[in-house]
Amino acid sequence: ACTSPGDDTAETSSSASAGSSAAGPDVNGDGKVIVGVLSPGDLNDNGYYESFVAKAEEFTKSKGWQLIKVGSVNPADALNQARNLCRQKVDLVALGAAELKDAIPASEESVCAKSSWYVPSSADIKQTPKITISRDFINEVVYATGYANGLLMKEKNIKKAGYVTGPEADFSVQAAKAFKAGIKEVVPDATLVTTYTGDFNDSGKAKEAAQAQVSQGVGALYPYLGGATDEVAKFGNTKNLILSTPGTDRCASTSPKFQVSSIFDPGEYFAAALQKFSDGELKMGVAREWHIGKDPVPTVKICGGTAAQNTALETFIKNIGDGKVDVDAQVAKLGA
Amino acid sequence: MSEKRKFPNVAELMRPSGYGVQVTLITIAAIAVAVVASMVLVSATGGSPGDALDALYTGSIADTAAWSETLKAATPLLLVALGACISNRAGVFNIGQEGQVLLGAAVAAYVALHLALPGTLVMILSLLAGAIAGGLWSGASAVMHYGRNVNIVVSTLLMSFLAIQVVSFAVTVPWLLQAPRASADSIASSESAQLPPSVRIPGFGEYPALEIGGGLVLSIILTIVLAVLLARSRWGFRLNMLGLNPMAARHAGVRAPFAGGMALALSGAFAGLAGAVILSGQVFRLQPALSNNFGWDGLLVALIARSRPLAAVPVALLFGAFRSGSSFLASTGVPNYLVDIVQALLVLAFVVPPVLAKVKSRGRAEATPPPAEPVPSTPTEPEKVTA
Amino acid sequence: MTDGQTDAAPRTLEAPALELRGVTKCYGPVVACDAVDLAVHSGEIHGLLGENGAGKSTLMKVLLGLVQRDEGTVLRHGKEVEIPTPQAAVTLGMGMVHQHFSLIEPLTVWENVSLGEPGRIKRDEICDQIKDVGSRYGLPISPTARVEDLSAGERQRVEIIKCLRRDPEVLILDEPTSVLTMAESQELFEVLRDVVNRENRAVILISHKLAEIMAATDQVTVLRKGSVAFRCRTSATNPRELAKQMVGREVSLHSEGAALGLISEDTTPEEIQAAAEETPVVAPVPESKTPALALTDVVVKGLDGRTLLDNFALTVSPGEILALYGVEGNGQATLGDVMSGLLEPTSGTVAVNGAEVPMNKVGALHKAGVGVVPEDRHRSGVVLDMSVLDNLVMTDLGRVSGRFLLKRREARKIAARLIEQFNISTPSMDTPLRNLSGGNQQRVVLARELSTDPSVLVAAQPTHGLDVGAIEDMYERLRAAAARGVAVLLITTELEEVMALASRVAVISSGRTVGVLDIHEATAERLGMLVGGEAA
Amino acid sequence: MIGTDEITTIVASSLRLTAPLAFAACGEYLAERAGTQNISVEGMMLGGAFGSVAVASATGSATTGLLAGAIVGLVVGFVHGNLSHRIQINTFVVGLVLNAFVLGLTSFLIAISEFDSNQVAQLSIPGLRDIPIIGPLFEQRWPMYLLLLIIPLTWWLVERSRWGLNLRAIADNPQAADVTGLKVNKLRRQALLYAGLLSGLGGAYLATAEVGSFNMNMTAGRGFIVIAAVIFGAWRLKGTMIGCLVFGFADALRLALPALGFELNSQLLVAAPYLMALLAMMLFASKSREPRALGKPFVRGIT
Ligand SMILES: Nc1ncnc2c1ncn2[C@@H]1O[C@H](COP(=O)(O)OP(=O)(O)OP(=O)(O)O)[C@@H](O)[C@H]1O
Ligand SMILES: Nc1ncnc2c1ncn2[C@@H]1O[C@H](COP(=O)(O)OP(=O)(O)OP(=O)(O)O)[C@@H](O)[C@H]1O
Ligand SMILES: [Mg+2]
Ligand SMILES: [Mg+2]
Repeated sequence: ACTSPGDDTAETSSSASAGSSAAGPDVNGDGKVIVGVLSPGDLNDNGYYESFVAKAEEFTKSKGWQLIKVGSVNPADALNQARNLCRQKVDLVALGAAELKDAIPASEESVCAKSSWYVPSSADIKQTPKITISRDFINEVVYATGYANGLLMKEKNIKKAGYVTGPEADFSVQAAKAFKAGIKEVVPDATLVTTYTGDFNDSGKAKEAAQAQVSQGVGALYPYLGGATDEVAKFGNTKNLILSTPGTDRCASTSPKFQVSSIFDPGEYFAAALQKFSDGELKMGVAREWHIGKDPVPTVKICGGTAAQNTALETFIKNIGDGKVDVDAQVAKLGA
Repeated sequence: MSEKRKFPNVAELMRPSGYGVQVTLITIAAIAVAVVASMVLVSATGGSPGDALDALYTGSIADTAAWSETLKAATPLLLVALGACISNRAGVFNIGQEGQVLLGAAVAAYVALHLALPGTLVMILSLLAGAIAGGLWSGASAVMHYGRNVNIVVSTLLMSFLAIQVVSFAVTVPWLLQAPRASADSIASSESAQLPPSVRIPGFGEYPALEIGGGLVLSIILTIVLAVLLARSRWGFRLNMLGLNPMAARHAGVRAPFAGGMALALSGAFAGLAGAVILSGQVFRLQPALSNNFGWDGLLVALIARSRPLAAVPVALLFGAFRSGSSFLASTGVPNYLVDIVQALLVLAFVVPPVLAKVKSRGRAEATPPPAEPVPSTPTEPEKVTA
Repeated sequence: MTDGQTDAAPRTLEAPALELRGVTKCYGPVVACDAVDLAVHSGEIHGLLGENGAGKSTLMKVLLGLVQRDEGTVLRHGKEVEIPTPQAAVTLGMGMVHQHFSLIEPLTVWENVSLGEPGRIKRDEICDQIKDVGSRYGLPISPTARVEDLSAGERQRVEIIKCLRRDPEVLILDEPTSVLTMAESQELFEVLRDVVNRENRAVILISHKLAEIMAATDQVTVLRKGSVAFRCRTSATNPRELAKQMVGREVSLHSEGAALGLISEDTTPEEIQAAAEETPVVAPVPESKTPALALTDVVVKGLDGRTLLDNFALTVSPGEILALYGVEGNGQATLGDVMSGLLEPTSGTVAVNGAEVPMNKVGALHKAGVGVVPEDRHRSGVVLDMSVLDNLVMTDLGRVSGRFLLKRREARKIAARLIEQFNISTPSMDTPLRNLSGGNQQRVVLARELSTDPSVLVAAQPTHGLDVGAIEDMYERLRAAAARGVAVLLITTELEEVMALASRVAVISSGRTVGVLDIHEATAERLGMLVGGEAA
Repeated sequence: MIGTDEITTIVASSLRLTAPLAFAACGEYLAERAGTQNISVEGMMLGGAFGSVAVASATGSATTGLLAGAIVGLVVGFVHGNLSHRIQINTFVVGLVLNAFVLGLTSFLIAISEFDSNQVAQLSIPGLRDIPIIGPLFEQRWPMYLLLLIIPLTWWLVERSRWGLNLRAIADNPQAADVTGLKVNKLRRQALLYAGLLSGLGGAYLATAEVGSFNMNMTAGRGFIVIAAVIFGAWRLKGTMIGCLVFGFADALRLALPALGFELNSQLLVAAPYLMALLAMMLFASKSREPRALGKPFVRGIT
């Protein structure tokens, strides 16, 4: 339902007004280019949040720009933090995740008049003329992740998978459903055990949850976590579990080792936006949508999968991208 | 002999020439140590102290925008601190403000989002509701204490964690506080809907010009009222008596369960009000992390101000400045947690010297009981005997 | 101090077991001990006499290493010694029974006895020793009992055993009899006599009770304002002389004499009668009137369930001073707390002028017209960190405030009047009460409590910790209050105070009134028996 | 529905969740028996966790890390002791400030450092570990077995040693103990050192034995649960340990039940320990067991 027709760089223009475009990256014309990043998460989480600033760092360094990164921003404090970035004369304000959406009103204020805005969104953030939105569809990628897990589970004849996450919030509940639906596409009689520890970063508790799941015969585990991901994954390695990453490509990592990389890395989307920004083509008032199977990211990889597995997964992803699968309907049907 | 017996005269020591100057000097020295220690930490970890200080300055007081942020942060700090002044004076040590702030905000949000009345009325009612919620929450600790002898420090602390869980739960339940989904297929986030502009606290000035929120005005008014009441009213007198000598207070007709319980509830009410002010003056929606350490820091403000409302104003400003300044630290590469370290050290810098001076003067007159401080004495209560 | 040289004691040739030379100790500006010389020989009980605050306890604390002296030397058997810690004092063979109990209630007897010693705990050894010492001196006690379950007398035994077990050569007792009944005191002195005669130890007995010193000691040294005023063989002096030395001038028998213990157990009623005639006699009690204060069947239970007051009953008429006499720990403190409104009785009624007071309401007693001078003023009488002014008005804020705000000017007027009336010496009315001397603090309390025209005044140990001048003043004011028609309930442990002030005396024992006597029928003997719980 | 396997799982999980609490609770218990209501235990644990990971990463030895964690806790205890029992700052104020300080410092340091993860070895006792239900007792990270030493040691120290007798005395009547020649504040400082050592060890255990790395604020309120456990246990070691087990068990249930196929509302279960502690305080915390001078400063001459 979320797919929209168009080429692979589809940009839906805001109906409100025509997008303003900037001449170059030095939006405010002060001779320097400064990129400011606000992230709600821990910038050293080895995962989702870190990837965003890591990409930004890499890009700005290559261009010789300055980067201001503020981590662990309290959503309640987002507006202030965004204003503060503007006061530090950044040319681009980038939000690391949609949780910080309350910062957006600052884009309308005079302090931020000379800054461009980049906002990632999987939820519904209202398009305004002052921001560019980068939208992905988490159901699609987690569904595909489930499918990849399903393939591996089938190979090992595993019927039970686990999912450990932090607080029981709508998005984590949704992700669980999508994951389950994906698995069931391959292993129809598979079951999913879901544990909410209450805290994305409490490794102690997350590990206990994982251990309990393992003791109940779970053969695949999705640590849908923040700072606690690695410790759970390392534990999973000792039990030879099928592990998936929550957002980043970590097929190269050896400790911990993941079997599936679920890549919905916000850094990838941001890198693309930065490239446009550098070229002076980043338009405000528009949204860029990222669909699995249509864009290079998001995507899902099986680390060291067999040819058959890879093909199956690729086909599956392509089908989603082509709109042959109604992801939301499938998730609603199989994930319940 | 009694008339002529010489006691070490504390009043003498308190005069600017003696005790006061000594305390001031040690305090300045202690602040210097706190700042230097933090800066040493910065440079030891590869940062530049000069840049860090500059960032703190620019972020907090360099221009009107900075001042706006500072004042905004100082508002809830001051409100929480005022409440802490009340409970500390009464000798009941409330340390659960963090939860009370959050709970106050939650109830205020509920009222603001669910009442269909004219906007201003709703705003006032939601502020009141926040205060009442905070008051009831800390009042529960008072009931546990006076009814079942449960230690106040520990129970307010535990109640605080409980509040955080309750609110985290409430924002995931649509019929309580969770914002409705924008559309059927979108994800509902764990927070409330935004307050409509009509029920927000109005303010003066528009950012980046100097912005003075209605909450700030309210808290300044409350500061003055509270300062007068504590110094001049029967209630303030009785409260002081209760804090300084609960037995004598009881003899003088102060009902500890009532007066102390009331003080505890009031301190919670101020914290709850602070939460409501954060909600309807700054954040506009309930989020599980809305309290954002304002409760803890507000308590520290009261400690530095030695439970005096007027003294809490500059301290709250200082802490507010740290908050607004901290977000500028990021550009220097120094983690903004530096500010938490500095704040903790500063509390010590303010709390240690008077005690140190006291100890030194005790060294001269070995066991002369030192003057009690307005800082919370350990909660003592009259011995209770079963009825 | 020429009369100090009337020392006719035959000196033994050997050096004294313990000798102090020029010991001085100051607490800030307070000189607690001023160049004190003292020699104590083995085989004798040495009395150390002095009024409150004379420095007796401080001197002993110096000996025990609890306080470091500023100047002077301490010698044991002629050899100079240093006493930096209490442990050092123990090693030097000195042991002390403290003025206030130094026992930890939740611990057992044996644990208390071994407290403060170094080394491993040898439970069985200690228990055996306790039984040993107990049987040797006639102080039976169960080593495994918890101290909180023991009576005052038993606790005193524990203290003494604790001290004796360490086999001290010099045994110091600081006002050991203040919590004991007369019989228990007698028992104690026998033990001490035994210790001295049989085992050739030295004992220092501290007291400000003349009778006790006369009865139990061989030598006596009088301290006055920190320095030695007089020393003598006990047999060569008399109470009047000692009293004079203690106070520094002649004392009249009645008021000050009472405070000093001049009226002792063997004072005859005639003497009291004679003494009473020196001062205005208390107005006769009008029989017909309803009592100003009536307590009926008051029961108070402690937290641990112990009965502190047991069907306690008492009436006080307007204009009389009724003394409630008894030994510490028998419920007087509890009664004081009840009358201060700090404790709510489990059952029973308190009526003032015939009207029952709702005891569950805080402040009701005060409203009903009961003024209280509490036993421990620092605990419940005053707020040390508030000003004199605040302390003078704090129980009756209604007088000095409107609905909400205080009327400072009004308060100042009242305070100024009271300060003047009650002769309170303070730099200003804004001085923190902490800075006043004990006597003046007590005057503040009395002034405040009398300023509201109470119909009942409860004075609990009103002269504790006061010096002679202040005591005299207090007595005058209590009498004056009674003369004005106030019903005065004097709660006291001092027989002398009873004799000096009361028109009737009630005796409390184990939380009950065991007898009410007219002062003319009250002999020391009868009171003593009542106090001990026997019918008189 | 629930068979021995499931029970075994929960037992094992309970043990692991209890152990960090139990270490710290032994320390907190001793401090409270000496009269200090030590709320900086959270800071001690967090500092211990950080210290252990930092040192384990630097030396490559998790065991050294464990030791270092204990020492960091000890240092926090030392500071607390000197601030509140030497210069007499209100102990709760000291606790609050120390918690804030340690949280700030560890967050600051972790933001600018990278640590390798290290975990101490598992020690399992062949044979015994296969016993149903209690098997997990014999398959633990080895520092867990330290508890078997520390619990009786703590009991012995408090109830049997000279030092413990002194501590109990100063917790109940510091004035009298002082007259008897005990150095009240010194003893309380010593007790805080012990509390710091064990709380630091508890944090270090969490970081290097259970988790293997450090996250910001990784103790996440466990210190406060420890305080609750001591109250829950009415100031007796046995009760305190039962309290830790109950809280550990509650967490284990919460985390394990979903795996066992039970749907439950986890959000409210997170609050369970706090609720239980509050209830326990209301029901069992009989005043008579509480050390009488708990939380009250001692100054000679003031009663
Ligand atoms: N710790 C202290 N700090 C300051 N002054 C003190 C201290 N202890 C005693 N004093 C003062 O020293 C003087 C002597 O006190 P001390 O306790 O020795 O008297 P005492 O003769 O034992 O009196 P009492 O009969 O009341 O026990 C008093 O003026 C007292 O107020
Ligand atoms: N063999 C022993 N050696 C040293 N001390 C001992 C010995 N036996 C008992 N005690 C002491 O006696 C006291 C009472 O011991 P017990 O074991 O009965 O504890 P308790 O106070 O009854 O505790 P509870 O009632 O809480 O179980 C303890 O405080 C302990 O110090
Ligand atoms: Mg620029
Ligand atoms: Mg004395």
